[in-house]
Amino acid sequence: MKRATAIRLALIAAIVLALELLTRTGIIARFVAPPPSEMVAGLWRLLLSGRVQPAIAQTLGKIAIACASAIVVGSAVGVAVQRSRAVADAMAPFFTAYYAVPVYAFYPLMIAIFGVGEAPQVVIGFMLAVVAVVVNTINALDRIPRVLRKTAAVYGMSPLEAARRIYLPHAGPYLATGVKLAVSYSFIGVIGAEFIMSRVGIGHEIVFAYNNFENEIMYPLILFVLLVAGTVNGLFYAWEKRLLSRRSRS
Amino acid sequence: MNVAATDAAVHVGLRGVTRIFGTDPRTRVNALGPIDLDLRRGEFFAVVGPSGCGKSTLFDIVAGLSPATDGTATFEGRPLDGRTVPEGVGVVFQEDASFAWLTVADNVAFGIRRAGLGAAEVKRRVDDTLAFMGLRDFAAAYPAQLSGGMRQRVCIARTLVQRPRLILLDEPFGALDQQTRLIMGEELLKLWRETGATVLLITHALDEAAMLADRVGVMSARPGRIIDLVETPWGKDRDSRVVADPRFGEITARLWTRLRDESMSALSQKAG
Amino acid sequence: MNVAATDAAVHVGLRGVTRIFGTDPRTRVNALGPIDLDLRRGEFFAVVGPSGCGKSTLFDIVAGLSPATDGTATFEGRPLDGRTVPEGVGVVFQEDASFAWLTVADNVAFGIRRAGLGAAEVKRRVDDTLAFMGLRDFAAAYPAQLSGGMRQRVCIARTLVQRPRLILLDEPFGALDQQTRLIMGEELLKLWRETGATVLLITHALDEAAMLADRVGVMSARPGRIIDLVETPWGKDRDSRVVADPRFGEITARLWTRLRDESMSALSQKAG
Amino acid sequence: MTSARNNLLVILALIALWQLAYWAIGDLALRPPLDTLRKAAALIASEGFTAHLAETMRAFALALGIAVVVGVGLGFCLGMSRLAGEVGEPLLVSFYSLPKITLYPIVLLIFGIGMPSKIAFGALHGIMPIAIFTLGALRNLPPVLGRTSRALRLSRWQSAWTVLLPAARPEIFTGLRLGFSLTLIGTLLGEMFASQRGIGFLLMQAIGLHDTDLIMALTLLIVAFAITASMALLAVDKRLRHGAA
Amino acid sequence: EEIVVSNYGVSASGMPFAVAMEKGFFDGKVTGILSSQGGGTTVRNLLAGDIAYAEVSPIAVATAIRQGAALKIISNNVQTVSEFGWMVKTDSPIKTIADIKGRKLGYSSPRSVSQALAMLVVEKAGLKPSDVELVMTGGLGEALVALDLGAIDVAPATEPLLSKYREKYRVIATASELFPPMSNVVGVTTQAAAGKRGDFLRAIIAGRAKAVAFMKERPEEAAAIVAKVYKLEQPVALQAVRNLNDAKGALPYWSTGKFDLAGLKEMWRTQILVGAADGDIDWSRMIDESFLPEGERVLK
Ligand SMILES: Nc1ncnc2c1ncn2[C@@H]1O[C@H](COP(=O)(O)OP(=O)(O)OP(=O)(O)O)[C@@H](O)[C@H]1O
Ligand SMILES: Nc1ncnc2c1ncn2[C@@H]1O[C@H](COP(=O)(O)OP(=O)(O)OP(=O)(O)O)[C@@H](O)[C@H]1O
Ligand SMILES: [Mg+2]
Ligand SMILES: [Mg+2]
Repeated sequence: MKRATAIRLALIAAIVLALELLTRTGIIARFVAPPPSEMVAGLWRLLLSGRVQPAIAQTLGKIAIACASAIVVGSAVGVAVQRSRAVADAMAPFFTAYYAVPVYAFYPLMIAIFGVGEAPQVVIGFMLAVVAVVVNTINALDRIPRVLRKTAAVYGMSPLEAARRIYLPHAGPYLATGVKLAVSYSFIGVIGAEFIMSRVGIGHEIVFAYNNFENEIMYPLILFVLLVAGTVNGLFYAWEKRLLSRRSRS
Repeated sequence: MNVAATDAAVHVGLRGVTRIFGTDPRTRVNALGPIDLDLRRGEFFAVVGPSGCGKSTLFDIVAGLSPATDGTATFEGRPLDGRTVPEGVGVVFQEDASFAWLTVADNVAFGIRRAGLGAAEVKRRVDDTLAFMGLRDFAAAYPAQLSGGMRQRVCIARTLVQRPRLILLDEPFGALDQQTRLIMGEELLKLWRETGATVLLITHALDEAAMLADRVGVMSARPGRIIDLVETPWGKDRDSRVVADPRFGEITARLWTRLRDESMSALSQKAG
Repeated sequence: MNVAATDAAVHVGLRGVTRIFGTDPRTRVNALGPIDLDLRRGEFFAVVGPSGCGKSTLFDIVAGLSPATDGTATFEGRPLDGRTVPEGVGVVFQEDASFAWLTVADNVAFGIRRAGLGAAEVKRRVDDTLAFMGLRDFAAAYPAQLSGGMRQRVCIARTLVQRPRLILLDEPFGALDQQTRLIMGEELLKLWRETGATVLLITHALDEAAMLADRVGVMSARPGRIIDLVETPWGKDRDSRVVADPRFGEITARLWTRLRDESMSALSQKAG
Repeated sequence: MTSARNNLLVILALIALWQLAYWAIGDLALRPPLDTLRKAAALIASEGFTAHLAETMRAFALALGIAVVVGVGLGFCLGMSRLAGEVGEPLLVSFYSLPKITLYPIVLLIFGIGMPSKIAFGALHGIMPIAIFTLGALRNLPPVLGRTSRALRLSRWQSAWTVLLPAARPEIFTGLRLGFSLTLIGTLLGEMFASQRGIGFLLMQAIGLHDTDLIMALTLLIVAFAITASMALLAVDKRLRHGAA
Repeated sequence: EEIVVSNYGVSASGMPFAVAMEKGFFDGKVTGILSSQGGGTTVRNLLAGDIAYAEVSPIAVATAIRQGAALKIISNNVQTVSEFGWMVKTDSPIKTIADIKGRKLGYSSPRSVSQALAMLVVEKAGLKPSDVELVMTGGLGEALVALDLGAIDVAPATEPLLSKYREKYRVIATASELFPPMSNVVGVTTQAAAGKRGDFLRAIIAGRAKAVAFMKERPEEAAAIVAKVYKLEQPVALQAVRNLNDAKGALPYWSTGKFDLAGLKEMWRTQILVGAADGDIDWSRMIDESFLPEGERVLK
């Protein structure tokens, strides 16, 4: 574990260093990407200026709502669908094909349903994330040994109680994959939607900087998204490891 | 073949019980029966039989976990509906059913806490049961930190703490090596003596059945019927030393002979 | 305690073999040994021992799957490096290791096809082995269509078809019920007679060891050492009827006595 | 047989849901199923559509090939070594959280405009899910398979190819199904940045001209394609599983 | 050899390229026209794609040049924002821009031309910014949905969308009636290409100029070509071409390439107005007129 973290950090350092060299020597033109050191400095300045704080707060708030509701709704739907093997099997191809829907073509529809506020972005983040959670919940529940189902029956539990007290706790570590994907997809969904239809938010700031060739703003913001996503993923990764460590001989 | 018993003495009663899986005539499986069997109140009954003969199917019916296709099954005089496990019945499965996300103490407390017992009473009962099952030092451990045998003991403790009047065990020591099984068997005997509960033990180990049970039911190959009922001569205070008794050899030989043919026929069934 | 043997007769030689897991002094586990043991060419050797005593660890060292921490292990006079399984050694694990994506025939052919044998020769050998293992009718079936015992037979066949001079089996029948185990044991004996290979069988069933082996090694609780070597008096053409022999009872009683204490101490170790 | 029937039932349910949504929301940004189907048929028959389709399919096929090879390869590299997995997985997942549009300038820089960057963009979307699923599949394989490989004296490469890959196939297939959809959408996105034909180009044109008919028809075709592929992959997987549970 | 045109196949600004391609006015020098998302993407495509010519908004070019991109503006392709108009539901009480007081006026996205024009409309109507609520919809298609829903009262639209929906909604004003010329689209090249590819660039500008003239002379034939490339109904295409040909104003919508410095400055000013740009810029230093015909060079 410690060794892995060290190697990971070393790897990141190596990549950053390589980028620094490539940009400093001009192999990557400054117009395309500034050196990482300047990105970090830029991010620092940007945060100090206070200019992007509202955008960051907005975006992270939207991501949190999208992600949390995707996890809640996704596991509920997953539990419901998984109760019938036939239903789960019949829906399987549709769950994966769902990701081929060009969501961005349906912003008008989003507006028609959710109006012209910030709601559509949350909805898009939610919609991308929720299916990943559903699919994974089904996968995770499929692994529940029959004996635990029988145990629930022995206690005379209702399906709901069984899901809450036995199935979901048992599947916890396996649900982690779904949670990780939910984090990824709510980031992608919310920020992606902000590119197109938002007045505020990191996505909007990035796309504005992109169009204005303000690399010293764009890259720090991308870096910021990476850092936040990395931190959130890291937390979930640690949580998952803790769950798993309880369940394995050290 | 079934030994008659008076109504009050009958704890579990099976009459003409059968079980058929599936409805399509081409694929349906005649898994069990017909079975006529009475378990007497307070007796230790073991069932042996070849693989796939319907032991677990029988077990599920007695537990109230699944319905008989035909015939009637009663527990304490009331019919089992095949959907709910009646109060007073404790079930231990062959597989490890401990809750990996709970500590040993929380595992054991699970059922009685759900039943709404006060915290103090829960603690007292859990502590007693853990002590009895030799798990006191592991109250705060998680199942993964225990050996397979200890995890099985956790499941037994979780069942016992509810003080069932009928204890059902489906090959509970299947995952253990032979030596550990015998030691666990002794603990089970101790428990049975102290609680006075009726015990139904399903096993494939003939020596285990011969040593532990008052009566051993031998099942035929599928569809499983009771083809022999063997009464053992041991007293209530028996332990694993009975294996040295010459009658022990006789009993296991009788079981083995009954079963060898049945096993052969079960194996060829599987191949078919 | 080890029976001396001339060099040519020694198929596997272990001298002062130990195994320690981990390097951190606080967490490291002394799993095995020291072990001194010679397997004679063509003998059937069984190992019994309490759970967790290091049987599988010993198995891995003899197979060349993992290195000894100390001491030397040789196969046919050449040292084992602990990374490669030497040619001539066949390994069957406790778990089902059949390849679910291949038919039974392809499973069995897997090893020899890779070795570059001609198609006709592969077919001949596979057919022979399938016939021998009673799997001929299932050549085109997939493992999922077979019972657990038959799948284990597929794994054994996959190993045998390579004609190993040393066959290693780690509780190969662990997943089967007792009756089926004995039947499988007889097949194993037949096989051993016909191939003349050396067999090392790890098992926790004492009767199985007593019936099948020429010599039975009894291991102590962890770190496992050989605390007893029991020679059986059966001839090469033995089968499961030896269980009726009075000497069979003696042998199992001796094994059982040796093990009861060890099991107790293993159980309390686990608790510790 | 019954699974085909169930799939059909789901399709019917989805269409019913779609029709209901149309009745609820109206003509604004939605078209009813039947109209869309008609429009899609007309679109397929329309002149020049095959050129658009061929353009996208060429890019998509290549992108998918790359995504599969790189994704499975990456999954294997990280899945066969515990350390590599621990080092690599968090990096991969975090990187995957980045909206891919932010990477367009970099992709453009490396691959230039046109086909290569379209392919790269598609592959970029598909690699990660395939890698993550492959990694998970390998991690969950019973250890006895690895030991068996060694007992059969297989080299690392032989073991990966002849034992681990087939054994992990069911979960890898789930990754492939997801990867298929995401690579497809990635390729279309790539076409929306710069192209002169292709399905992505048509879609961009439809969005720009607020041509809801065309948007719906194109989406229907895209999704139908993804569903068909997903079903085909499922069917192949099922056949290869030979009745295992 | 390919060139890049922002929103080709969607935006009216690129129509002359469709005509020039179809009629062969480029003498076969141009093999394909890449449609690119506008603004930053087009400029990036130009720079990274080894491409010599792009049509893009002057704001994007000016910003890129300020950030150090080696670009030159070589032609002024669209000189007005005549493609813009504002529509209301047919039953709306709003008749002219004077009626928008207290109403909701839509625009596509922040710091876009549509936002700038929305603010100018308010100004033109003689109202204070606080008199009208400006609502962002994300895109122009989305604006129409929002209009239908009643989320906004007035929606912006551009040609050919404007012509397409003329029947469904009522146009209350067009930009050509309201605003002075503003240069909306320019042709650009990289400095490298400017040095080496003079003939090619001249051919493109000349071919495009020929197409602009053709569209004036033969609107029906031009509209037929546009209808095919832009996937429009013939009458809608014709209407769009006519509207833009006949838009009143000091300058035509499609220019042959001749620069209008005042229009460029005006465009920059609107961007400052919405906070998308700041400071002054010197357009003449970014412009290279050498690829225009002698007679069209107005700066020197
Ligand atoms: N749900 C089911 N549907 C169809 N057949 C079933 C079902 N459950 C059990 N069977 C079949 O019924 C027979 C009896 O099964 P059961 O599990 O009761 O056997 P068992 O005696 O417990 O075997 P084992 O010793 O292997 O545990 C088997 O042939 C099995 O395949
Ligand atoms: N990789 C390892 N790292 C640390 N400890 C190990 C490892 N492998 C085995 N051990 C420990 O070494 C001891 C011997 O293990 P081994 O698997 O050889 O026992 P065994 O005799 O085969 O037991 P069983 O009968 O349960 O199969 C056990 O205490 C086990 O926990
Ligand atoms: Mg059973
Ligand atoms: Mg072992």
